[in-house]
Amino acid sequence: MLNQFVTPDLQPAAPEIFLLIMSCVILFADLVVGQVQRWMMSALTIITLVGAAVLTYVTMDGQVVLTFSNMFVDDLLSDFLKLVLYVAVIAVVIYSRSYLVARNLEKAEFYLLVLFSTLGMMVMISAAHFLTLYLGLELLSLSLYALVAIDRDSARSTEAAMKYFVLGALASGLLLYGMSMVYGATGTLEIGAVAQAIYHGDANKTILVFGLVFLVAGIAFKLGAVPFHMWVPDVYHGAPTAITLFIASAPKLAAFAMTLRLLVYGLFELADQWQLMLMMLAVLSIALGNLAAIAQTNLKRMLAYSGISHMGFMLLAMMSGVVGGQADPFGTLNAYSSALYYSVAYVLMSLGSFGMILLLSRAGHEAEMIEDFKGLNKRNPWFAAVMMVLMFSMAGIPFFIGFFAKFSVLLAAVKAGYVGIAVFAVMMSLVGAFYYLRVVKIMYFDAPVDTAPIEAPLDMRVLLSLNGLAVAVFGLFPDSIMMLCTTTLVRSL
Amino acid sequence: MEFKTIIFYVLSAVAVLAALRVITARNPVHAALFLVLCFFNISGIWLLLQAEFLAMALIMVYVGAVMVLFLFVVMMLDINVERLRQKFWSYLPLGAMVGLLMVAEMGMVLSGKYFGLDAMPGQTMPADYSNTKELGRLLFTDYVYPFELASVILLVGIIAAVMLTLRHRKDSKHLNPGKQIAVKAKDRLRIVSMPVEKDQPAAGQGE
Amino acid sequence: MKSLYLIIPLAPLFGAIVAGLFGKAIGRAGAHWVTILGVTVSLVCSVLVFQDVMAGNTFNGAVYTWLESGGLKMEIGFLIDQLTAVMLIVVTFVSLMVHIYTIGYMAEDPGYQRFFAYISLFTFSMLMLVMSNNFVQLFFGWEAVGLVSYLLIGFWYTRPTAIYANLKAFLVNRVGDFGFLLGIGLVAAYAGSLDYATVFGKSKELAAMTEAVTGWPLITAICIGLFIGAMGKSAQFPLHVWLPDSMEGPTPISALIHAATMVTAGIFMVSRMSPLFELSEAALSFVIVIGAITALFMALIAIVQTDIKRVVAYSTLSQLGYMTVALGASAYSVAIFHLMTHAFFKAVLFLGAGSVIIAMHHEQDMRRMGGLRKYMPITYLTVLIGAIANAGLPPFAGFFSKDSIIEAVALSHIPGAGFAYLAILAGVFVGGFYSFRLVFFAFHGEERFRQPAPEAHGHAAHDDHAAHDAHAHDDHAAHDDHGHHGPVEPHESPKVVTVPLILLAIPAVCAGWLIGPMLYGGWFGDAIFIAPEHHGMAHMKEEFHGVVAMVLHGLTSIPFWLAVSGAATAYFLYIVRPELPAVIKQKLAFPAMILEKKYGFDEFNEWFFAGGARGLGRGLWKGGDQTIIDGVMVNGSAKAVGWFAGVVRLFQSGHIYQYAFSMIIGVFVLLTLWFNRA
Amino acid sequence: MSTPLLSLAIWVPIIGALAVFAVGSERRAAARWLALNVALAGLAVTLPLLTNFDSAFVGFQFVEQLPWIPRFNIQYLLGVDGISVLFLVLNSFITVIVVLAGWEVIEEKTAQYMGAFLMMSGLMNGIFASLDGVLFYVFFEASLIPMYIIIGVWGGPNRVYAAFKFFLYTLLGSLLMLVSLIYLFLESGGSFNLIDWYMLKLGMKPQILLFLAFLVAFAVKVPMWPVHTWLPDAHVEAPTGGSVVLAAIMLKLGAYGFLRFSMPIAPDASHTLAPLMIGLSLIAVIYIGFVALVQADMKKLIAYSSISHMGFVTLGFFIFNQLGVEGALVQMISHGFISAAMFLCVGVMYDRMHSRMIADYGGVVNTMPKFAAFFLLFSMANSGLPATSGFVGEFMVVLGAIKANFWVGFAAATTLILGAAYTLWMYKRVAFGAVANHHVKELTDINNREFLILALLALCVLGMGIYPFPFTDVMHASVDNLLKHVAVSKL
Amino acid sequence: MFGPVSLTHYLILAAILFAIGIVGIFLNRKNLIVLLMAIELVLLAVNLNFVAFSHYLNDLSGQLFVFFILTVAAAESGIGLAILVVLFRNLSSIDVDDLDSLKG
Repeated sequence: MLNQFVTPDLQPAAPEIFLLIMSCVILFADLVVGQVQRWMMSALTIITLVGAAVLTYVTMDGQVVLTFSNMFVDDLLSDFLKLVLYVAVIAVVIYSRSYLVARNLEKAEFYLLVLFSTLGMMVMISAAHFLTLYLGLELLSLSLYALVAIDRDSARSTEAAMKYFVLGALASGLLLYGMSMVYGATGTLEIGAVAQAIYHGDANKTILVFGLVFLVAGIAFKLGAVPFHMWVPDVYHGAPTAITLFIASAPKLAAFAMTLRLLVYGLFELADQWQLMLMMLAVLSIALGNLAAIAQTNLKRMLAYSGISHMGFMLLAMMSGVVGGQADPFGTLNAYSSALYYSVAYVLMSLGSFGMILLLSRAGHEAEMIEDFKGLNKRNPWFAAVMMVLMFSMAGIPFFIGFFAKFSVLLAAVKAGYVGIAVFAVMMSLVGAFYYLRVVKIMYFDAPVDTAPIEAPLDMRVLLSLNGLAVAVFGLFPDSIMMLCTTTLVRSL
Repeated sequence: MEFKTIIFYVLSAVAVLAALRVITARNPVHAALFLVLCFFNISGIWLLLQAEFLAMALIMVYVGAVMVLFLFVVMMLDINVERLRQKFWSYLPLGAMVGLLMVAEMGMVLSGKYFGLDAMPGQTMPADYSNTKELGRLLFTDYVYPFELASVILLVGIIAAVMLTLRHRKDSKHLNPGKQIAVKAKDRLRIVSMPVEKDQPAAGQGE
Repeated sequence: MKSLYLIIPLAPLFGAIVAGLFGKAIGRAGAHWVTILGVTVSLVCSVLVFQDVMAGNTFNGAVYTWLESGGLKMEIGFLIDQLTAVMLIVVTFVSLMVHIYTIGYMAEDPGYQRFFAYISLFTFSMLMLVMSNNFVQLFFGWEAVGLVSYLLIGFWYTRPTAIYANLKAFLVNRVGDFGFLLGIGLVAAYAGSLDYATVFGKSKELAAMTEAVTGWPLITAICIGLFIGAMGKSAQFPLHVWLPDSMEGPTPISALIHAATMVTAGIFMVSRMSPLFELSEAALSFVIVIGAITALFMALIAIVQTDIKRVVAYSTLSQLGYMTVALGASAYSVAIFHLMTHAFFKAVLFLGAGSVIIAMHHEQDMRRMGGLRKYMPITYLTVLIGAIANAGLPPFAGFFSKDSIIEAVALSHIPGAGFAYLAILAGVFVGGFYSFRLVFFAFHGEERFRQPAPEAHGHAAHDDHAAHDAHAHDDHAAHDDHGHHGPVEPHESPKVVTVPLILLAIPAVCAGWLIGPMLYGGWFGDAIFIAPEHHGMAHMKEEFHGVVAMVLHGLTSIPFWLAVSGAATAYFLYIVRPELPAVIKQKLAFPAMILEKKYGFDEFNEWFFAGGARGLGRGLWKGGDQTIIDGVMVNGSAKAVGWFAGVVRLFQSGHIYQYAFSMIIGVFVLLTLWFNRA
Repeated sequence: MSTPLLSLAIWVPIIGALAVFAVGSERRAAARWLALNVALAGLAVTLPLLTNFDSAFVGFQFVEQLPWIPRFNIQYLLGVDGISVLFLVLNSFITVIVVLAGWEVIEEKTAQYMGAFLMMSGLMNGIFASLDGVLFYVFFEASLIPMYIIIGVWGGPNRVYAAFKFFLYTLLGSLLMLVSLIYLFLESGGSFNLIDWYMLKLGMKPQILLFLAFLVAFAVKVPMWPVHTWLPDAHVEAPTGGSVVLAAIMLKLGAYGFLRFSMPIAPDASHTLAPLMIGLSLIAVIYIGFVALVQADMKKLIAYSSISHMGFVTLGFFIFNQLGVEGALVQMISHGFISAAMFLCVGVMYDRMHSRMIADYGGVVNTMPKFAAFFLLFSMANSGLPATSGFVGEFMVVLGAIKANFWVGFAAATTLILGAAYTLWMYKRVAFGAVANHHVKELTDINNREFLILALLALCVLGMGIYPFPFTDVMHASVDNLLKHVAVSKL
Repeated sequence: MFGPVSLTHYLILAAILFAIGIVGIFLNRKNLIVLLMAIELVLLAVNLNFVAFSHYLNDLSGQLFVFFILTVAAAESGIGLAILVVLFRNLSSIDVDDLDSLKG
């Protein structure tokens, strides 16, 4: 019996393994280093991530490799997403440090939890099995719950953590219920096998669709799509900004991967069903996200709502993959690669925007109100320009990356025949433009109230500048990433 | 009605009632205890389904560890029980309606003959079949990856819980593991070289 | 020869540019020398051209292509024929006289150089207008003279009345130009060209067409459109309202622009367009009726005016009416002839009036004059000549032209000719009356200038209009003076004023003697086309037996006696019984008031057009733009979005159970929808 | 490959703008001298476009083609024809003027001010030179950003409202255009090339929808009634330079879009909806004319007059004859000079008195004679006096309109009266009369810099009025080709 | 209905528990701990589903899944209770209604 077992191929999971080992190293290092030399923690974290990136890059061969009894998949998509993920997490670590130090929150646990949640996301990205997907998700979520509450003396943070926790647990319950139904209908938990089973018609459609509803609910929660979005503003708002930065960026990649793995890899045969569900979610998200954002005075909350609408756009692409039950090579591929591109673009913009809040924050001052950006142009023209670029990019104004993200999504939607929805979406993004413009207005048109000089470590300044530049440069030359997204998907689907 | 059916219905009825009490109990301690009751019954149902190991695990892990943790917390926090019941009844109709509707809808789907599994009366395993052994075998072979992940999740749980709740009180006595590890022999142990022979002191001084 | 043609308009333009842009550098003398030189060159060339044309050398050619589009080639070019040649002489001669006169008149004005620049610019514009061989250039000249007129009326820009008058003049002219442009547009649309020769060549075809959309006979539409332009420029009823107000400009301007040249542009234009007008009976009727109304009713207003310049102004209106009537009667050459004679005698009258005004220290009210004859004999004499000519008494210039008009109208058979005939006959009487009223009132009788101000000074409007003419630099002082003029001692004007007066008086007497060659000698050659069925002119030619015969015949005709009786009435009322006018005015209060109110046109325009436009604008702005578009549509939708955002926010109550509920409802709705689908 | 003139025209100002930003506002003199040099360089690189332009050639010239986003077959495709070439030069010229106009006046954030204008200049050149739908769109929208900043930062008291209104209004239009572009891309089998789109057969319904979507985009930009209300606000609040660029160039973008997109892509819809377009244009001419009459704020008045004049442009396009279209184009260029000059004139007064209200002025001619002369010239040009450029376009359009339909021409010609009425009435109240108050009394006449700017524009206005032939000569072949194309049904 | 116990019975029992858990979450307005317990109920229902399917499909992976869910749920409870304790320290209350400082 046992002799049938073959030791799994560990190589595809090398980055995960490396990350885990390094996490343990950091855990121990914390004991040794103590309070004094915390910078080593962040350095080690970055080294870990860079190492993982190197490993990922080195092992990237474009082949679809399954290992761990078909529970783990290593394909180009996972490698690409992981690489973006590392970049995002590195940025998070660098942006957060001074903020955390100023608030005495820079504990080793922060880095550990960030690394563990990164691991969770990597697991999700590489999941080929419902179980690994679930475990990855939980690893991510549990770390995030704890991170949100990291400022344990802040009522706001703990409240946010509690809300996130309760709702997150409910969402996993929903997701699990959906998985159980799919399991019941197909008799397997392997995503590939599920797809096969449905393809061969072994499974009952009714039960599948029944389960699908719960799966979509779980996915929507993670993405923060209406009406499963309620946690987003409160958590973004309540969490310390450094944590918000993290929650708002990297997990979107994992959520995208989850969506893709579950719906496209597993339940592609049901695309006509879940596309309609996603359509509802997308339309609601775009509308509500943009409308609610207008009324916000807190920048974090505003960005949260804007994130909801962005996820709506991402879903818009996801729902455009299949027309009339037929997968059209160009359209389908374009839709999913647009969604991928949109996610990547969003992560880039989100990092920058929250990074700006961190940049302006200092001990005893959270620069999270829109008002806090007053007259930034006077205080620091360069970062005002960076923030402006980010805001216009989010609003989807060219020449920034956000425009091409929106463009490709709209193209996918129109291609799928959803002209009406595309028009609706652009009208709503007009509403959206209003609140982004308001931020620019505050920075440029108003006189500064807070005239304290901006103190931020050099690495953060440089990285934030690069972040802004990337948003602009990838807007001028969007093709590289677009092509990457497409190639990735071609080789992975 | 065969015996198994009767057992099922009894267990189910108690489980459902206990579950209802969990969410309606006035006192959180009672709620926790009802939850324990519910778990026990479900554990019984799992035995009907020949999942012996899980049934045991549910009792041990959940009832033994998790629910006790709940009880600890409930008792630890000084909660005003009376206040907790206000306005409960006004929301009940809505909650009950949504709940019933949901059950009805789910029931309609689930009671349909969609699965095609009802034809199979469930697998009856041979008497020497060990559910635990089978699970164990799979767990450490095919499921080694999730197994490792579970361990990481538990690690996260530990780290998180410690991070959130551990407070260093000034007057508390605690050990610093870092210091402990960093201890070097020469810090603790002073080797004093002592001459084997010692000079003869003046007589009578050592007394 | 072409370069000669070019020199004619460009010489004054050069003068204008030099005086205008470098006025400070060249000084006052420099300014008047350079402009006078320019106009003189122009005059000399005009004379040369005139001789050349008389020798039969007409010219029609382009200078450069201005624009080409949609198959329409628009060129700047010259058409030099008899009509042009006559106009050239008139324009350059009068202009030169005015230039010279200005040296004296404006001697103390700070805007001296500017003034010369303007009048030279005007000369240039007018020359471009008359020399044009196409509609575009015509329109250019047309508007350019309007512009200069605008500038000159508002020359004393600090005076509220002046800048009111110039705006009014421009806008009323624009109303005319509106029609003019439509006429040109129709020509371009249907003839496919804007070149006179081409268009006239197609006139027969045009006459057969109807306008595609409106169904109007095309040629009539074109002609009426063009004539509306002429109505604006030549101040025909009801677009005449600007001309009296334009007397706010310095007197030389009134003489040059508002009597002799610019206002006759319309007359010239219609004559130029005779090949078109001749083909439309309806248009001619329209022309003759409008002309007749103007001729009579404007003359009536002149009776009650007391401002010396305004009398002349209304007289001008009336005379323009005569010219128009002549046009309507297909007597184009007569109209041009009258235009020419009128240019001379009206210039005399205006400059004479100006001379009086100088002498009176800028008093224009005739009630404060009287008995000036002995103080300023030269002026008196020239004004008298002008008045006689104006009244149309033989053998002065006005007689020949006016008589010919009456004759032509009598012979015309188009609808409206009968009315026109009666109107202009009545006009002759009135003309005689007001011309001599002016002479008697100002130069004869009691010397009223030593008396204190009469009651009329209380009339605000008149005060404003009559206010201090020249010496704007001393504006405030003049204001203070006003109404407290001390006794003035009138004296004859200097030579620069009197010499042009004399020079102009000569043609005012003798220009009429050219009637033979001009009207009946085939002077105009092909420049004027008369349809064979309009045989009035041909008939008159048969009747014409030389100047002397005409004068003798004139003495026996009705118009002569009407004019004489008009003069006699004036003599009676202002010399014999000077107290009578007041009595009559009291007796006939209502008609007098109508006349003094000038039929209420100004009030009506101010109320209806100006007020209406402002009201409409305000309504559209406040109601349309601000309330409906901005208020409801733009800000309204913004508000709606904002309100909606507020509502959406309420859902985010902060309570976990509500959040959970929203999730459950989401699942529930999806479940239900898909349950029903399945 | 020969010199990429069009690329230079686009990128020289943009890169120059970045350099100006880099210089920073602390070094004010350096920033503005650099800006001037960049602007001049920008103008210099557009001049060869004119001299090397082959006006007999039908089609696009100076074409540059590079793949940009191969993923969607989006190209960096530039080219100009007789319709667009003049606008590049005009734009670059106006940029020089604007830089000069802001020379001393802008005391705060000078480098940003100059840089923003240079940036916009490059972007707008991009719009006129783009032959790829997405490239066009990208430039079209990106140009909103600097303008938003310009209005918002250097604008008047109500600048925030104006800037938002400007941005959102125009964004509203362009977003619908984006959907249309995508639709066309898909219909044409994967091309964003305009020329491919011209050849594309389309049914009536799609054509109508496309036309309407483009209409919203371009109508807002033109602006046509009833989506015009952003313009007066934007103009009033914008700094002088902003108003100048807005009026002189930005408004032209919309009108240009009609020629580049709406008409050739949806010719049948254009014909079907021409009455609508003509109706809206005439409303703009007449309605707005009346509204302009009662404005108390000079800038608002000129803004309304711009709307009215742009009404002429759209009118000219949709009467579908050469006179109309060329007249409209001439009108666009001429309006570029005149509106720029008018706003500069107001700016000159505003710099001295800090008021734009007509009522605060009176008798300016007494204290500022040179200025008043220029102002009068431009006022006259604004009311369409012959021998100024303002006349040429109006004349051609009216002729064209009468050719198409007498009543349309009739209605259009009312501008002759209305235009003169509101412009000259304003002039009368501002410039003429006795010195109204002690502020006016203390006014100083224009300095050499202002004189230079106004004189340059005056030369343009007069030159174009006296000899417009070269302007139309450039257009003939292209306009002719366009009209021929539009005459052929795509159904 | 009262026939031999079939898959459906188990599933419906699970559905009832699931619904009770969910209703418990939004019905409970006062006590956060009960909320956590309701979540346990939901997970229990899911587990029941898996076990039942596993039994009827004769496939152990369902049971293994339950095994992991139990593990995760334990960790989750630990973190949840930790957060609860921290929250109580900050607010001196675990009243659900008091958790409303973040809204809008």
